[in-house]
Formats: sequence, C-alpha cells, structure tokens
Amino acid sequence: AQDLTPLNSDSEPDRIDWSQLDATFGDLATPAQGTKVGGVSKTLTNEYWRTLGEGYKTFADAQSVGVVYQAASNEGDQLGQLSIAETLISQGFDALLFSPQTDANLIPALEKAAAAGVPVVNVNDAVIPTARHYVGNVQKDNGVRVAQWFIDNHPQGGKVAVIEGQAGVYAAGQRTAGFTQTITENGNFDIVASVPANWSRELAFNAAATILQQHPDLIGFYANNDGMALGVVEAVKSAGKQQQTAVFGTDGISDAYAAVRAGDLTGTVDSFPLLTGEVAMEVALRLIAGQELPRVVATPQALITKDTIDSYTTTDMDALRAVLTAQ
Amino acid sequence: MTKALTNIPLFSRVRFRDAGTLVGLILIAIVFSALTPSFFTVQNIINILQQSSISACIAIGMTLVIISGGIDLSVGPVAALSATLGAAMMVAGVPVPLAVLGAIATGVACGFVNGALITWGGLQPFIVTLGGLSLYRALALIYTGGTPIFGLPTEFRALSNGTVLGLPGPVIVVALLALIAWIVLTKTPLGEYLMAVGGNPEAARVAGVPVTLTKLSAYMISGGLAAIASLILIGRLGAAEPTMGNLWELDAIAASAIGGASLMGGRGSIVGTLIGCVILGALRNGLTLLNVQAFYQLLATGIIIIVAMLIDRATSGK
Amino acid sequence: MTKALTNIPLFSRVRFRDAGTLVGLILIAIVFSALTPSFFTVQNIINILQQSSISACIAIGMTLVIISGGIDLSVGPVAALSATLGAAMMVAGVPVPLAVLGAIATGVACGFVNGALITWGGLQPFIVTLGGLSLYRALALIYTGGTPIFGLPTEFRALSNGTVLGLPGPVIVVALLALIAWIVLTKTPLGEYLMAVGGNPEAARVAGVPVTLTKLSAYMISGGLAAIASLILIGRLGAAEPTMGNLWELDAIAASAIGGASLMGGRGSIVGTLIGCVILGALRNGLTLLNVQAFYQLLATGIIIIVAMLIDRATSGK
Amino acid sequence: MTSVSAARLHLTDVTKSYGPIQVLHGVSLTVAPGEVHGLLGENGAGKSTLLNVLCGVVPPDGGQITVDGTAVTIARPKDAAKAGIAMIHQELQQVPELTVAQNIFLGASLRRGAIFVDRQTQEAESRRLLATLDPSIDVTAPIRDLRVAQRQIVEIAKALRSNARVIAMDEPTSSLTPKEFERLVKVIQVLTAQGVSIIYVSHKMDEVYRLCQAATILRDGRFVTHVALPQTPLSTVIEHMVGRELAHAHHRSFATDTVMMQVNALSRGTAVRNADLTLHQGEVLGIAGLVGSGRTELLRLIAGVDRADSGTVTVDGVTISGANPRARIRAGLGLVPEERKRDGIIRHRPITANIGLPAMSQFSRVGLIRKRALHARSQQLMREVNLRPFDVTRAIGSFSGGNQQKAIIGRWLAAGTRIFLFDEPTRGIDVGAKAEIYDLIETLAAQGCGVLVVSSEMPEVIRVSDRVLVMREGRVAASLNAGDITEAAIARHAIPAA
Ligand SMILES: Nc1ncnc2c1ncn2[C@@H]1O[C@H](COP(=O)(O)OP(=O)(O)OP(=O)(O)O)[C@@H](O)[C@H]1O
Ligand SMILES: Nc1ncnc2c1ncn2[C@@H]1O[C@H](COP(=O)(O)OP(=O)(O)OP(=O)(O)O)[C@@H](O)[C@H]1O
Ligand SMILES: [Mg+2]
Ligand SMILES: [Mg+2]
Repeated sequence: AQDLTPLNSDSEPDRIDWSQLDATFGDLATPAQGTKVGGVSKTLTNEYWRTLGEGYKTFADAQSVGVVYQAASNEGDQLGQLSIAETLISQGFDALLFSPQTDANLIPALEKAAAAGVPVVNVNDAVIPTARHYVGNVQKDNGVRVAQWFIDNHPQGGKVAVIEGQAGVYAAGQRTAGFTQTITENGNFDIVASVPANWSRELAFNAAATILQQHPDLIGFYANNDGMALGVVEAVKSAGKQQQTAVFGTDGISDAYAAVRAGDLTGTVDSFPLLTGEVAMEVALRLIAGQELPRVVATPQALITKDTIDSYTTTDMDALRAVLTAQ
Repeated sequence: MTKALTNIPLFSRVRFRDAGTLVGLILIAIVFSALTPSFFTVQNIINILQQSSISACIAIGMTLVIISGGIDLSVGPVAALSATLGAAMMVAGVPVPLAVLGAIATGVACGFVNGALITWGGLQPFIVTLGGLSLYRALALIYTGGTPIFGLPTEFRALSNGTVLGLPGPVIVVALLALIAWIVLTKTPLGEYLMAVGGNPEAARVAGVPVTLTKLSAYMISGGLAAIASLILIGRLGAAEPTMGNLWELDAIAASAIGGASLMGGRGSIVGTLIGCVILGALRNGLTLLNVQAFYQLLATGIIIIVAMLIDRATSGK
Repeated sequence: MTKALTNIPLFSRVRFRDAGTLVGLILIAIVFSALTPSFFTVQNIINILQQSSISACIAIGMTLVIISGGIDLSVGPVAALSATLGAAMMVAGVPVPLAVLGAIATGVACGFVNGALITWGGLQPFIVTLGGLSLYRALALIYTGGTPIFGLPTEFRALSNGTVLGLPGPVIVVALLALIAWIVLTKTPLGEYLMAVGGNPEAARVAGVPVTLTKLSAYMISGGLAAIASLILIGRLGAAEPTMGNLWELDAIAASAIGGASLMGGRGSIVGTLIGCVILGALRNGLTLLNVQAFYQLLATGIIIIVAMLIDRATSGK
Repeated sequence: MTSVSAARLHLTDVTKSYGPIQVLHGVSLTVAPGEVHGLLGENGAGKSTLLNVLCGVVPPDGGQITVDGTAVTIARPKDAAKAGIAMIHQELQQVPELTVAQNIFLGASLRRGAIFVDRQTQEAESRRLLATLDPSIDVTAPIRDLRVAQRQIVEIAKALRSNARVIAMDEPTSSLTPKEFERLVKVIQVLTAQGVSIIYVSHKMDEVYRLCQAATILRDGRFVTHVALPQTPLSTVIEHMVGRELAHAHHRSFATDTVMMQVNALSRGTAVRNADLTLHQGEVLGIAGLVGSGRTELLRLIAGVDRADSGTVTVDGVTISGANPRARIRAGLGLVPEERKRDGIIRHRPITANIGLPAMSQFSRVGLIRKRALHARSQQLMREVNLRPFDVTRAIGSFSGGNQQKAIIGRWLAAGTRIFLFDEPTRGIDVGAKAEIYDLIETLAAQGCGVLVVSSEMPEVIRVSDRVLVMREGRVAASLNAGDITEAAIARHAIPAA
C-alpha cells in the first residue's frame, strides 16, 4: 500500500462516475456461491447509515450474496468500530465495506485486510488516505450546492448562518468549508454565525434561536445534517420567520423529505444512501471478481427542494437511477 | 455584618453559599455584555432561561441524587426512552394527558430500576447508571428502530411553545418544579433523609431513616424529571428522537457541582444548581452570539467551567 | 478451605476479591464459546487482548486515580493532545524516542494541571476533569486545525504492530505497565499513600502522607498512561487524530469499577481492572462474532455490565 | 440479682460473629426498671456489639430479647425504637450538614401538616433537651460546626428525645469534662426516677461506681459475672474484666534539663493565643483546661496539622520551617489525634498499613516496602500494647475503638517519634489498657522522649505529668510544677474569671 498517494476523494484523478460502471466494465458477473461481504458502518442511530446498509442488502440479495452489517454503538466510538472491523476480518469475508468514524481509526483493519488479500472499499464520509477503493460523494459539494442555491435565489445577498456538526469531524468540516468558500467568493453574503451544534437537534434549535434573535434579518441557515436542520426549522417557526429564512440540511433522510414536502424545510442535499449502498456493493463484487476499478467511484447527490422533490423518488431505485443518469 | 448574617443560621448560610455561584454568573454576564450588546437584552435573557430550562429540569433531579450520595448517568437515555414512548402514544391517538403520564411513568420506572439495583443489588451508582446509559438508549433505539417520531399533536406542543406573562412555558414549568424540589429538600423529611443518607449513611441507618426508600425516591425523581425534560424538549422540537439527551448527564452534573453540590454526597442546593444551569446556558448563548469558532467554543467552555468553580471557591470561603 | 484461605491475610484477600471478577469473565467466555466456535481460538483471544490493551492502559491510570479518591474524565482528550503533539514532532523529523518522550511529557503535564487544580485549587476532581475534557480536546483541535496528522515513521509504527512470541507489541507493553502499576500499588509507599489518601485524606495528612504529592502523582500517572495509550493507538493507526479518545473515560471507569474499585476511593485493584477490561473487550468481540445488531449490542453491553457487577458482588461476598 | 419476670430488659444467649470471628458467645444481661446497669469489659470485649444488637444496628446470630416480660424481635433500628430502646453510640452517628435539631430528630422528625418538617417545634424541643446538658449549643447550627464534646452532648440529647424505657449509653462521656458529666448525672437521676433503665458502658471506673447499681462484666465476648455496685471492690471488678490483678503504679519522673522543644508565641485566631511552652527531654507535660480552651488546637498547631497565624516551633534548637505534618514528623513529632475516626484511621486498610504510614521510607528498600519487616514490627508493637484480636492484617475499622487507639500510638512508636503529642490518649480505652498506656508514656519518657498529654480527665493528667500547663480561652494560663499539681489548682486556673 506504500505506493498509493494519500487519497483525497474529492480530487482524486483516478475516478469514475457510478453511472459509467456498466458501460466501462461490462455487466457484473454472477458471484461465486457462498460469497460473503462484511459492512462496518459508523452508527445505526442515524437513518443515513441504516439506509446505506439496506442498499448493501438489496443489492447483495439480488446477487445471492451474504452480508453482515455491523456498526459502532455511537458516532464517536472509534476504538469500538475498530474492534468490530478487526473481528469481522478474522471471520473471513470476501470483501469489506468500511465507513470509518474518522480518517484514521480503521487503518489497522484496512492493513490487516490487505495483508489477508481481502479487498476493502471505503464507503463515504471519512476518507482513509491509504484506501485503495472509495465509493462516495464529494462532501464539500454538499455545502457548495446549498451556497449555489442562495446565490441563485438571493442575488442581492444577505445574512446567512451555518450550524456545524461535531467539531473536528471530517464531513462537518468539508460541508461547512464548501458552503463558506462558495458563498464568500460571491461577495454579497455575510456569514454572521458559524457555530457547532454537535449533530444535536436540541443544540441546533438553541443556536438558531439565539442567532435569529441577534440577526432578525437572517435569510438562511445551512445545517451540516438533516437532524440539526429540523431543529433549526422549529426555531425559525417559533420565531415566525418561515417566509424570510430558508433552512437547508444535508443527507436526505425521510423526515427531511417530509419536511420539504410540508414546506418547513427549504431543502436538503440528498446523497442517496440506498443507491450509494447498492453501488458500493456492486464495486465490492466487481473487485471480488478480479476487476481493476478506478480508485474512486463517485456517487450522486442532488439538492432536493420543493420544486425538485418529485423527480427524486426514493423507493423505486431504477427510476432514480434513470433520473440521476439523465442529469 | 457577615457575622450577623451567619447568625441567622441555615437559611442565610445557604444563601451565603449560593452567593459564590451567583458571583460567577454575574461575572460571566458582565463579560458577555461588554463583548456583545445583544447579550444583555430582555429577549436574550428570556432566551437563555428558555434554553437552560431543559438542563435545569435534569439538573434538579441530579442534585437530589448527588445529595443522596449517588449519581445518575442515565438521564439522557431515560429521557429518550420516555420521550419516544410518550410520543408514540400521542401519535397513536392516546389523549395527551395520558401520554404525558405514560412518559413520566416510564422515567420513574427507569429510575426505580436504577435505584433497585443500587439499594437491593448493592451496586455502585456510577456503574449501575453507566449500564443504564447503554440499556435505556438501546431500548429507545430498538423501540423506534432508530427513527425519530414526528407528528406530535399541536395541543401538546402548545405547552412548550406558549408563553405566560412573557415567560415561555418551559421556564414556568421548570421554575415550578424547582420550587417543589426546593421545598422537598429544605422543608420535608425526605429532604432531611436525602442529606442524611448522603452525608452519613451509617448514621442515617442507625437513626431509623428509611435509607432504601430514600435512595429509591431520589432515582425515581431523577427519572421522572428526565421524562418531563424530554417532554418539554419534544414539545419544542416537534419530534422525539431515540438519540436525544446525549451528554445531558455531564451538563447536569456540571451544573450541580458549579452550584455547590458535593459529589461525595450530603451537600447541594437547588438554587445553586439553577444558577449553575444558567451559567452554562449563558455561556453557550454568549459564545454563539459572539460567533466564536467551534474549537474555541470548546476551549472557552472548559476554561469557564474551571474558572467558575475557582471563583465560587474563592468567594464562598474554604 | 475458605477459612484457611482468608487466614493467609492481605495477599489472599486481594486475590479472593479479584476472583469474583474472574468468575464474571469466565462465565462470559463460556457463554460466547458455546454460541460461536470462533470465540475460543488462540487467534481470537490474542485479538481480544490486543483490542483491550489500549483501554487497559487508560484504565490502569484511572484505577490509581479512583483509588486516590478522584476521577479523571479527561483521559481521552489528553490522549488526543499528546498524540497529535508527538506525531507532529515525528513528522517534523524529531527522533522517535524524543517524540515519544515529548508525547508522554504532554500527558503528564495535563495530569499535572488537573492535579494542581484539584489539590491547590481545592476543586472537585469530577468538575476539573470535566473542564479538562473540553479544554484539552480544544487544544488538540486548535493545534491540528482539526485534521489528522499522517505519515508517522515506520520504525515507530513497528512497535505497535510487531509481535513478540506471538503476542502483539501493545499487549506486551501494557502487560509491563500493568505489572509496574501493580508493584507500585501493592509494594511501594506510593501505593500505600494512594490507598490512604483515598480512604481518609485527613487522617492520611495527619499521619504525614504527602497528600498533595500523592494526588498529583495519580493524575500525572493517569495523564502519562493516556499518552502511552495514544502512542500505541497512533502506532496502529499510522495517524494521530485530534478527535481520538472519545468516551475512553467511561470504558476505563467501567473497567475499574467492574474490577472492584470503589468510586468513593481507597479501594481498587490492578488485576481486577485488567480483568474488567478483558470482560468489556470480550463482550464486544463476542457480540460482533455473533453478528448481533448494533442496538442489541448496546442492550447487551448495558445488561452485561450490570450482571457482571451482580455476579461479582455475589461471589466476592458483601 | 433482679428476677427475670420483673426485669425491664432481659437479653439471653446473644451470639454474633463477623465472618469467621465470633464476637459474642451467648451473652446474657438483665436490667431492672429504674436501674443504671454497668456493662464492663476490656476493649474489644463486645460491649458495643451487644448494644448494637439490642438496638437493631447489627443483626444477631442468635439470642432472645425481652422487654418488660414480652419477647421482641429487633431487626432494624426502627424495631428498637418501637420497643422503647434508645442508644447513644460510641462512634458519633451524625450528619455533618444537618443542624443540631435536625440530627436530634433524624429519622423521627416532627411534622406540620402531613409533609412538612416542623422546624420550630423541633428546635424548641431540642433546646429543652439540651437545657440541662449544655444550653450554649446552638440548635440551628450544622453539626459540622460543633466540637466533639458538643457533638457528644447532642448525641445524648438525641437518645433522650424518644422517651425510651431503656437507654443504652456506649461511652457517653468519653470526651466530656467532669462538669459535663455532672450534668449528665442529673439527667440520669431524673430518668431513673421515672423508671427508665440505663445500660452504661464506660471505661471510667469512678463514673461507673458513682452511677451504677449493678454491672455485667464481659471478657472476650463471654459473660463473666454479674456484680452489685458499689459493694464489689474495684480491684475485684477489674480482675474480672482483665482476668488478672492490676498493680497500682505511681508516677515516676524522668525529666531532664535538656530542652527538646520550644514553642514560641503560637497563635491561631482566637482558639490559640500566644502560646509558649518548653518541653524537656524525658518530660511528660500535661495540658489541662476546659472544653474549648484550645488544647486540641494547640497540639494541631504544633503538629503542623493546622497552620499557625504566627509563632514558631523549635526542636533541638532548630526552628522547623515547614508548617505541614510531614515536616514536623521528620523533626520527630507525632500526633495521636482526638478524633480518631476522622483524623486517625484509614478504615479499610489493615493495622500494618496504618502503622507504617508515616515511616514508609524506613520500611522500604529500593523503593519497595519490606512487607515482612513492617509486619514483624507491627506485630511486636501490637503485642506490647496487647491488641485484640491479635491480627495485624485485619482492617483497622473492624477493631474496637480502644484497639484502634493502640494502633495509632503504635504508628508513632514505629516511626521513631521523639516528641509525642497525645490528645486525649485514653479516650475509650479500658482500665487495663489505660494502665498500659500510662506505662507506655513512662517508658517513652524513660527513653528520653518528650511527651505532651492533653486530657480532660484530671486524675489522668495528674497521674502522668511531671508538669502541667493549664489553658484558658486559648492562652497558657499557668504552669504547675510537680508539687503544685492538684485538681483544685488546675480548676482554679482553668475557669475564666467572670
Ligand atoms: N464490623 C466488624 N467486623 C469485624 N469485626 C468487628 C466488627 N465490629 C467489631 N468487631 C470486633 O468485635 C469485637 C468486639 O467489638 P466491640 O466494638 O463490641 O468491643 P467493645 O467492647 O465495645 O470495645 P471498646 O471498649 O474498645 O469500645 C472486637 O474484637 C472487634 O474487633
Ligand atoms: N470545628 C470548630 N468550629 C468552630 N470553632 C471551633 C471548632 N473547633 C474548635 N473551635 C474553637 O477553637 C477553640 C479551641 O478548641 P479546641 O478543640 O482546641 O479546645 P479543647 O480544649 O481541645 O476542647 P475539646 O475538649 O472540645 O477538644 C474553641 O474556642 C472552639 O470554640
Ligand atoms: Mg465499644
Ligand atoms: Mg480537645
């Protein structure tokens, strides 16, 4: 693994879009009988990761492949996740899908797997620099898309605020950076606050209430995930500013969809966890079959607002694939 | 002067003790007021009170438990479990008062389990409630499958979001609860028992204090208050999440300690704890108003907790 | 038989105490072995030991602190701060031994700050280290700007990843540290002092125990061990992250308590703590092998911590 | 002997073991109505355990209890209260943060309405109970602000609160002065006149002879005999208690002219003001005074436990710079504190650890404790003072109070201390051991050590001292030399002028 340059999933040149897999590498060969794939997720307390797991499972079921999907007990249990990953390796899987808590915490497991000749795919979020295979979206792009919406819809600019996730977490940092850079470059906007709420709906609510009170003319919030965004929505509502203040989240969980439909949440950046899960499983199976794939397989994401929501159905994967491919 | 004060015993003594905590709060308020004009406005003060009300609700229960010589690390998960059960009932159409009672009963039941393991099981409170921290969280997650419960009835949410005389509902509810807790602690036998059980369990037992019952009550009250806090919160947020209440225990313990409770038991004050909650709330609020960057917020929180304790110690003597 | 045993005093008394914890571990091992054949294999046992080694390193320090009547909630952030500083030095080309010393010195220094606030500042350990929990984390984040430090020298990483006689390096290092801690606790004046200070600080002072120094040592050792744990971990990971060490304190406290330490101070055992760590490690390993879903793992963890304590209490009498 | 049927209280065949160690071997006790009944025995004889069984604090393994002819089962403290039995505990059982009144009514608070504590009535009632004992105690002050003697008085008041038919008093006067004892005598007389029975445990034989009509003597957890008092001579009683005859020794002096320690103008607040004293080699210097006269505080200042506002302590001509116990211990000082439980013992640790604590460096080599040497030395020392039970590896908390005291003294013997600071050294120590401790003090003096002895027992001060300082309101009011040491002289200097 020494020959690999440290992976930056956002800028790695050796990449392919998910939609090009079939076209470039042909249809997936039927996996051998008894193929087993293990998944290690960040946590199951977040719908995003549960849905990703469902993606693994639906795709694996279709191919009659066994899956084990394990997760740490919470989003901060880094050593626990490592233990789980190592324990899985010792059980002899044909491929592993890791969604690490941090950039580094699963490295020993990755190395162990490499030593055992088991392919490992780093799926989304934190990026293991030595990962040979990565499937996921561009974290920074989440923030960029929301910033773009503000630029498009409020050409005259205005005050905006960011509700950040846990300090020091990769995804939180990237999403915030994407938003902040894009909107600052535009020059018309003023980021009046960018404060952490540790992925907590309650803290997000409190922070938003405080910010709104200090800046009654705020035109929008960007929250690093949907849970926090829904907390912000409540704060905006209780301040009676639904008409004036837009609220965006990230992840595209079902509650966020419902809130967008209801007109509470202005939008969310969906990175399609179910589809991402399917793609990741497909990549794993292709690797087991011995195919040489590019290092990064990029998965889609889209800004979901009331206007676009109907085009992204979340249940019919084939339809979704079609919509996204068409873009 | 001081002498005269301390001569009017207990009552003034308690007041005097709480004065140290108050000084800490005032200093923080002065600093933030100097740094940002938005801090010291009626609106923002109400805001701080509102934001502190949930943690105050938890911290009141925690203070009683700490006074009894224990600790309750499981408040967050207990809150989550009560909230999700309560919310599920409401969504299923159970009348709001019944669902509220159900949620509180859940919290009290969890407290009872904690207390039973500690008293009859003879286990250490820290470890029992550490186990509870996993256990109740797991139950909440399993029950909900990990997804938040939405769609709470508006009449329920009105309680959390309404105001009375300009004060938010939660502030009034928690103020009432605090008053009751204060009365219990300072005016009823249970209060004496709590102090006795925490201050000198052997003496309490010898004197015929119902030690087991007293400890059980403390954990049950803590569980019940956790449930009430969770109800206030879901009323405000409109959703009951199984992951809610993360790290609430640390906030509550910090508030109790800042307010003068001794983690060795036997000492603590409801008024002090309330001030402690407001200190923590004001801190968070002020840092947000100042738009302090995440890392530095963490830094400031750590420093201010320690400095508040140092001020408190310096002013309250000894 | 039992009578004969307890007549050989102190030594056997301690052993007897730890036997309770061991029974818990054996029961867990039996259950998992029965449920999955992969559990009781040499490879998997080494695996469990390796996974427990880091938490054991932390828990040893925690046990000493707990025995001295304190608690150290700041171990995780102290580990993160030491690791990032040490890693930065290595990456900057400082010779590995020097960087290692630097990291350990950082941990010890953090421990000193904790201890100083507790002894000279007269603050409660819980609240000081709760403040430290934010403070040191913030320093680590600010220092690194929130990004991990990669590119540790291979000769450094070899220490963590090598094996001696089939045992992983970390296991051997931690076993050595545990041996030293055991000697310190049971065979040296410092050990006596820790027990005395935790058991009755005032009497210890009157008897000429250097109370301040003893407490300081406990926190400094805890900080130093946190740093060593962090070095082992970054050796394994090949990177130092400012966010590492999350929730380590709870694991360490749980292990100490399972191993028989009293959170009131004055009592605890290194052997017990090590067994406690292995219990927690075996638990996680076994549940993963059984492919128990995350929520149910959480449930099992909570239940097993409590059951282990109940077994322990039942077998060790009183 | 009272007939069983007419007895107020009748205990038969009470047995009790702690683990493998049997503490009570079928003890019986009978008390008549209105009788003050002594319960006598050496340290560790089982007196407290028996009373604790009676009061439901400790569950017995066997035995019956009859009160006024009815058999009662006492499993919890509440049962004892219901049966009309109250107890004054040897170890003060109080809650430091609660007020005097709250402590007196702990577990039985008076109510106003259904839920509120009636503070006012409790306080008035407490004041009434304390009126005869010590009216100066502020019933609204938290217990932690009270001195030991006052706490003990509160403990007595607490036992009086419940109008019990039987009051068990376990060394109620261990930290009281003769004057306070007199007040207690008055209270007891009123009680017995009302038919209340009292079980009185004390190591102060003069008190026992003064108060008791009869006594039960225990030795090693067994009933030895029942004696009528004061008919039975003291020597016989003591012989029953200790199993041998005690030689009556007289004071011997070993004082020299060599100054060992000099205390100059030591002050702390109003507790100790400008205290000077000189201690010579081989001298036993007694310090007498009323409760609160500052004796304890003076010793604590000398021992470095509390920090002095001003003043110096000079040992062998060298002024000790460090104002902490460690520095003073290094200079050869050692304090046997008044409050053993709070300042003396580490409960869960064995006797050996408690003994070795100040002398760890002496008992270690290359940083490791020589456990064997410590064990051997502890055994030797504890054999000398006759520790009971003789097991230096047991936790000190499981020993009777008197035996704990022996271990604390042993601590300083092991540390090679040259200046001993004894604060009420025989508090709670039996007659046999008392004599042993007097001998010990004499031996120390003979070896050239200097000894300061604070004691509220006048006979004790007179018995052991070569010279006596009398303290009054924090000052050293007088220094009495050999010929002038009498109770009258001490009292004259101790009592403040009106
Ligand atoms: N909790 C305990 N565990 C083990 N042994 C105990 C315990 N309490 C008391 N003992 C033992 O029981 C015996 C009797 O103790 P007890 O306190 O009744 O003596 P006592 O007659 O009151 O002595 P003293 O005059 O010193 O107060 C002693 O040998 C003591 O060591
Ligand atoms: N805990 C305390 N709180 C308040 N004052 C105290 C306390 N302890 C001692 N004092 C005061 O210090 C002075 C000296 O008390 P000290 O205990 O030294 O006297 P003593 O002669 O040893 O009496 P005792 O027989 O009670 O031990 C007294 O005036 C007393 O009121
Ligand atoms: Mg006794
Ligand atoms: Mg005294």
